[in-house]
Amino acid sequence: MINKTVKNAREAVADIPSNCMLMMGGFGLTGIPENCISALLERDISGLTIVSNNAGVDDFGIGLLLKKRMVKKMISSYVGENAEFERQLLSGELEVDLIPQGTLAERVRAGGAGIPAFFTPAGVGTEVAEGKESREFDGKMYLLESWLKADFSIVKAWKGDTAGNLIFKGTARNFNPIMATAGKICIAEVEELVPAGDLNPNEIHTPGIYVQRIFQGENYEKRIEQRTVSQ
Amino acid sequence: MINKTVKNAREAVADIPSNCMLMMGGFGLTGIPENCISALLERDISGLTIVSNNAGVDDFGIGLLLKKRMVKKMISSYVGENAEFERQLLSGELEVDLIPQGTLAERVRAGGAGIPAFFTPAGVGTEVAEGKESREFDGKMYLLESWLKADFSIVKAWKGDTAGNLIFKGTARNFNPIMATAGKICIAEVEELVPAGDLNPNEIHTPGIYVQRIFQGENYEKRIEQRTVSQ
Amino acid sequence: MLTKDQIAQRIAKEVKNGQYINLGIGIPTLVANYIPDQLEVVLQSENGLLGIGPFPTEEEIDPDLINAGKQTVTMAKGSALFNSAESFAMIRGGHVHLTILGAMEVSENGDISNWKIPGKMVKGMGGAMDLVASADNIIVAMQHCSRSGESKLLAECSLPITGIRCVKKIVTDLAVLEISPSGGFILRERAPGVSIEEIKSKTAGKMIIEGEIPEMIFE
Amino acid sequence: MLTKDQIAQRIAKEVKNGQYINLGIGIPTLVANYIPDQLEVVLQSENGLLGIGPFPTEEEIDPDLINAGKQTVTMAKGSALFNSAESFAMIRGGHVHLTILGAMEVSENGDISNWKIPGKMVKGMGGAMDLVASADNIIVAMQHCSRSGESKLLAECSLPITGIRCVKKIVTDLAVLEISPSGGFILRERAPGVSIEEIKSKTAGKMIIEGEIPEMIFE
Repeated sequence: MINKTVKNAREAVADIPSNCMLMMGGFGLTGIPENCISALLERDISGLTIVSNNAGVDDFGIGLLLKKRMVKKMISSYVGENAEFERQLLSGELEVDLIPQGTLAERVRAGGAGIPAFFTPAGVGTEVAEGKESREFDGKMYLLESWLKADFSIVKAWKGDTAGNLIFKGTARNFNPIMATAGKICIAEVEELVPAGDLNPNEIHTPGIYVQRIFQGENYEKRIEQRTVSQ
Repeated sequence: MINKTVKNAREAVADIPSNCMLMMGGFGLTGIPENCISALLERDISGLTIVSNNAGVDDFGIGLLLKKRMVKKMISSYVGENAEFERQLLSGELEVDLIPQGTLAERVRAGGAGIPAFFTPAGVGTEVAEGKESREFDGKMYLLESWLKADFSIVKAWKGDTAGNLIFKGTARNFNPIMATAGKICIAEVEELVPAGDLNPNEIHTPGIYVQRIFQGENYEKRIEQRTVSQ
Repeated sequence: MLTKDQIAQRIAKEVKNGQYINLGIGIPTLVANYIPDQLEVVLQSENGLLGIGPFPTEEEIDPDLINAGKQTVTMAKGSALFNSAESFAMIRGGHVHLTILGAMEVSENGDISNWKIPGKMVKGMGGAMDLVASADNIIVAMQHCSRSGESKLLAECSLPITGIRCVKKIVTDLAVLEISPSGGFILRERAPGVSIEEIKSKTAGKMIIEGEIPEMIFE
Repeated sequence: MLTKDQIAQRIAKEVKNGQYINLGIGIPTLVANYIPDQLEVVLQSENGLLGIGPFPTEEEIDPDLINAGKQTVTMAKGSALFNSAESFAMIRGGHVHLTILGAMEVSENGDISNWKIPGKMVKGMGGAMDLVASADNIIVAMQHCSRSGESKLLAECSLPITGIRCVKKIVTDLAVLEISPSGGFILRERAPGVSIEEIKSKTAGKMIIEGEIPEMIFE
């Protein structure tokens, strides 16, 4: 098996240039690539376009990249919970493309799957439809949406092996497996890295073919946004 | 959890009418719903349109349904290995729609996923492209293909639970998980049926939402087409 | 006038055995508390979980297990986990039967606005546009009027649209209303002590009143 | 003239470290036997396996584990299993770097025919149309001439096309040829003892001969 291991986050993100397009897995703060975000903060790059369902919070996740003015544009479905984000957006420093969450997920999947465009019902009759081709199938209207691809995709998994195979945990899976398929280079950070052959082939969520670099991350904070307990 | 259990194959296929459209999982003879095929053979129905990657062999799998003249049309990617099939095709008793395997898989996935049409590169410049819309994206040509849906989809899994969650084994997975999503009614036969809660939610290949009926099959023959061993 | 919990309680009566349901943030989340135990239903969370369980105890909390509102949750028996593309595949494909969500405005032909107020910070539509474009049955839970007293049931939505001709039923603090296929809010039930006249005066869109309009009953 | 095994052996030299490869039925399957041990490559089977291992022993045989040619196989260390939609997603998405397959005809602009002979029973294209429309590098393994002695390297394919402008290289029993981006078969190597004249006489399409044409070397 092909060995995809790199030493750490610093090595994994060392060649990410300014002004490139990145995808980052995660939903809210769950399943985000914490180690790679920290390593990116040490890099002197800017002008990034980031595809991510959310944009983190002020002092965690993608919010940290925003604070350091490394981001030119966010492509997301929901970007609340972030005062610095709002400030940059209103001042015109930051661009935002808002996309229905299912359309975002399907566009990313299409990017990895070689499907340049597809029809979806989400957004028909709304401002999302502006400028888009629409067509009726079986009496219902649909919009034509195009694939999304990135220069790099950065994902976080639970377990991984040296061949790049990944297993996610709980709802930390979210956008990670599809983004892994849509980056020219996919970087995966995992909580536990094992030798190829140690994972059950039947339980793998992301086949190693999609992953170019993998390393075992450390010190995961896994911050909780809405700590909700039963009474 | 919703209990999807039915008693056996006979009960599962009891209401499948003549002239309806069926999807059947499997690649070659691997992962085919042996029990449901046997139960269908006892039914007095005909005029079926079957979507299946292959058409079985003369005396096993879908070949048995063909022999009993229950099938009007096959939608497949590869249909060799079957003399009775060839006879019916040449005599005009049977219609066949041949579709590139990846297009077949993606059309079935689209049927389950609410995507009425998508662009794919397979078949550009070939007779598969005849009558289809084509379009260029990023300098490459693609064909517009539409979703495939069925009245019933019949799949075979390794393990399943009463909530309809399925786990497949080896390459017996193949078309089964996507076909499970594209039938109005999905019938799943499994080698081992366990109570809801006994399967690890992280290891499930087909979430129970797609499955309407499930039962534990018996006497699996699992015939091998090309028994190949190393010297 | 109904409390938020009573709105949720009334909506829970719409739930049928065997349904897969997506509950939006706010009042819709409360609906889960009122679904009768004898009904077998499964709650979907669009971030990748079928079978949302109760909120966790302090000991059970797992940061890798949240719902679409980013709240920590547990998994019910027989749950399944999946990625975001698969999640919206099951939503768009019509496998989720019922979507319950909040709204800022609903129009008499079933259009819904719930994602954007011009001039205010735009947070995004999240999964709402996919949900309303997909499920066969969409029920809105909301207050009948805005805080400033304006009706939220209109002839046409004034705010940017989330989806067109999709809402089937609305449960507010004052009434239960259905969208007529030919347009209009059909009044079905009144909140205890609320008159038809009051509902009429607070509904800006066309209201259809046919026969007796019973009061809701809460056990 | 090369044997089938020698064609496979020559093609194996085209394999690069770190590649994901799909091998078609027939001669392409034999290529696996000649890939040098020091190369780390992964073989994909379009029915849902990355990491095809050797054929099983009698004891290892598992009817639930076959390749796209329906042969029983084993899994290499670090394998992954997936469904058919995912399999062709990775093929169409360009993640499989190299496809090696057989052909009935190849044209001088890289068109390939390998799925249908008019008047004969049509078995179907299987995954071939997806494979040739997707991979960056497509190498054809075939005999230079048909059994009746007709050239299979033509100006234009006479049989129904499987894919257009996709073949990059052809290894036959007589020669290694590349498709020129501007059209034509560029002769790169001769089989041991086979003359340029013989290859020329058996190539119906335009052949391009530049400089010395070395004989292939087999260790």
